[in-house]
Amino acid sequence: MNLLYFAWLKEKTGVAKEDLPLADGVATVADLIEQLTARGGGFAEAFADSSIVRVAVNQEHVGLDAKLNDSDEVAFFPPITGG
Amino acid sequence: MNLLYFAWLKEKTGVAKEDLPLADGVATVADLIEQLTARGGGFAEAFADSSIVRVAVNQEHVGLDAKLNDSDEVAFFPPITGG
Amino acid sequence: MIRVQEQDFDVGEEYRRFCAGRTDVGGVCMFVGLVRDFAPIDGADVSISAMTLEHYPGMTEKQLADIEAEAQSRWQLDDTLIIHRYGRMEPGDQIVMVAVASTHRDAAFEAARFLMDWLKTKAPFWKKEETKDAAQWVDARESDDTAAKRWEKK
Amino acid sequence: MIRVQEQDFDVGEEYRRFCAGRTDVGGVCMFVGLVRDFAPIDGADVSISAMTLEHYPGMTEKQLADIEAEAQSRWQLDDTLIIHRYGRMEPGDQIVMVAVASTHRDAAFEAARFLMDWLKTKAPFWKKEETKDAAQWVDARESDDTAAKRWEKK
Repeated sequence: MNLLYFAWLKEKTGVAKEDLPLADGVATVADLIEQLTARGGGFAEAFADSSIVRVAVNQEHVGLDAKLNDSDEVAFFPPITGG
Repeated sequence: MNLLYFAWLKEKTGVAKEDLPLADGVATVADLIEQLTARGGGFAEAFADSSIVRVAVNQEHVGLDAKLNDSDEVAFFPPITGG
Repeated sequence: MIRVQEQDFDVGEEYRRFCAGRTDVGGVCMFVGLVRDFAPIDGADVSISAMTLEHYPGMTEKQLADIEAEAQSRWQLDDTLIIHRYGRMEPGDQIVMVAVASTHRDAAFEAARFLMDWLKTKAPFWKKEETKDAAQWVDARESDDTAAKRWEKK
Repeated sequence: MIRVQEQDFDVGEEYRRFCAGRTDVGGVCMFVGLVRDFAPIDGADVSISAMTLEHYPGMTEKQLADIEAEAQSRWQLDDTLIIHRYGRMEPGDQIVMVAVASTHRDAAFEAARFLMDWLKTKAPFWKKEETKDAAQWVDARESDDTAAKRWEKK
């Protein structure tokens, strides 16, 4: 998968972009967030309150229960504050 | 009074503007319309259907029961179709 | 600010002047009304070659100023602008422009719509449309009355 | 038409091109969002010196195109335009412009408001505001969520 981080999720994780193969046992966005949180440090901090984390898979807004494929582009970002 | 006619009321009466002293027995806009209708011809035609005639006294929209003074500016026009 | 004039106006220039030097405005909502090359006449769309707007000088300015004041009393606005033309115009020509600046976009949108709805039923303008064959005064549209009624205070 | 760009845009020029050669449009509703020199931070208005809009290239264009298509499916529109900037901007700068042309003014007003409400909650932009002392990410506003909910289909 291609993972992307924006705004304060990018600042907290210190990562804008990374390649991560879909791991065994990671079926949904929620599973992936659990896996990333387990890294600790900035990742644990970024995902500490998942109620303020938004997710897009292949550039569409999705919920935490969305299913993942190894070819997906998965983006993490705060609630939108544009315009 | 200073009477003004606009749009098709001007065309039917053939008058854009006239001075008319307030006559005895003319207390309201409805009385004035009756007086003007009695002239016959284009005036009778212009006021034949008072439901499509709008009136302003001193540049404010009023109803047929509005009271008149000899110093008033009274305008007759169709429903507004601007903008 | 209100303006009633025969000559055309430049929307970009009006917008530029409207915002000039301001850094407190969150949003500007504008509406520009244009002459269409068709109009419903007796139920069918008919091709229009031109139209003429007659108005009541004096009362027009008074009514537009009243409408502007009413909008400013109903919403928190930074500034408002109404420009309305009269005279003969052709398809594609600009007839009217309203602009509203506000801290909040909801107020800007609502006040601009209110200005248009009210001026359509209160500002003394009458439209005469020219078709290939004839010129005729336009009947008032029920939809304009309905639109204006939206803003009646309960 | 949608455009996502770093550079500023000229509202007058955009409007001119948007209407050029058209004689079938009854009205154009436009909204321009601007950078304000103040913002509510922790409940009090704080002076803002600049802000930076980060975005998600690719997804932004996709979401804006979807929002535009949704507006065109909900109302009878002649044309629509969305321009959204990203990058660093100062008070008074233009951030976003939407324009909607329609035969009917109600459709133009509603669709323009819909475009703004939806892009505020669906187009992936994040605002970082700079005050005298610090820069901080802006929290999402509940009022924007409420505004977007207006357009949910029953």
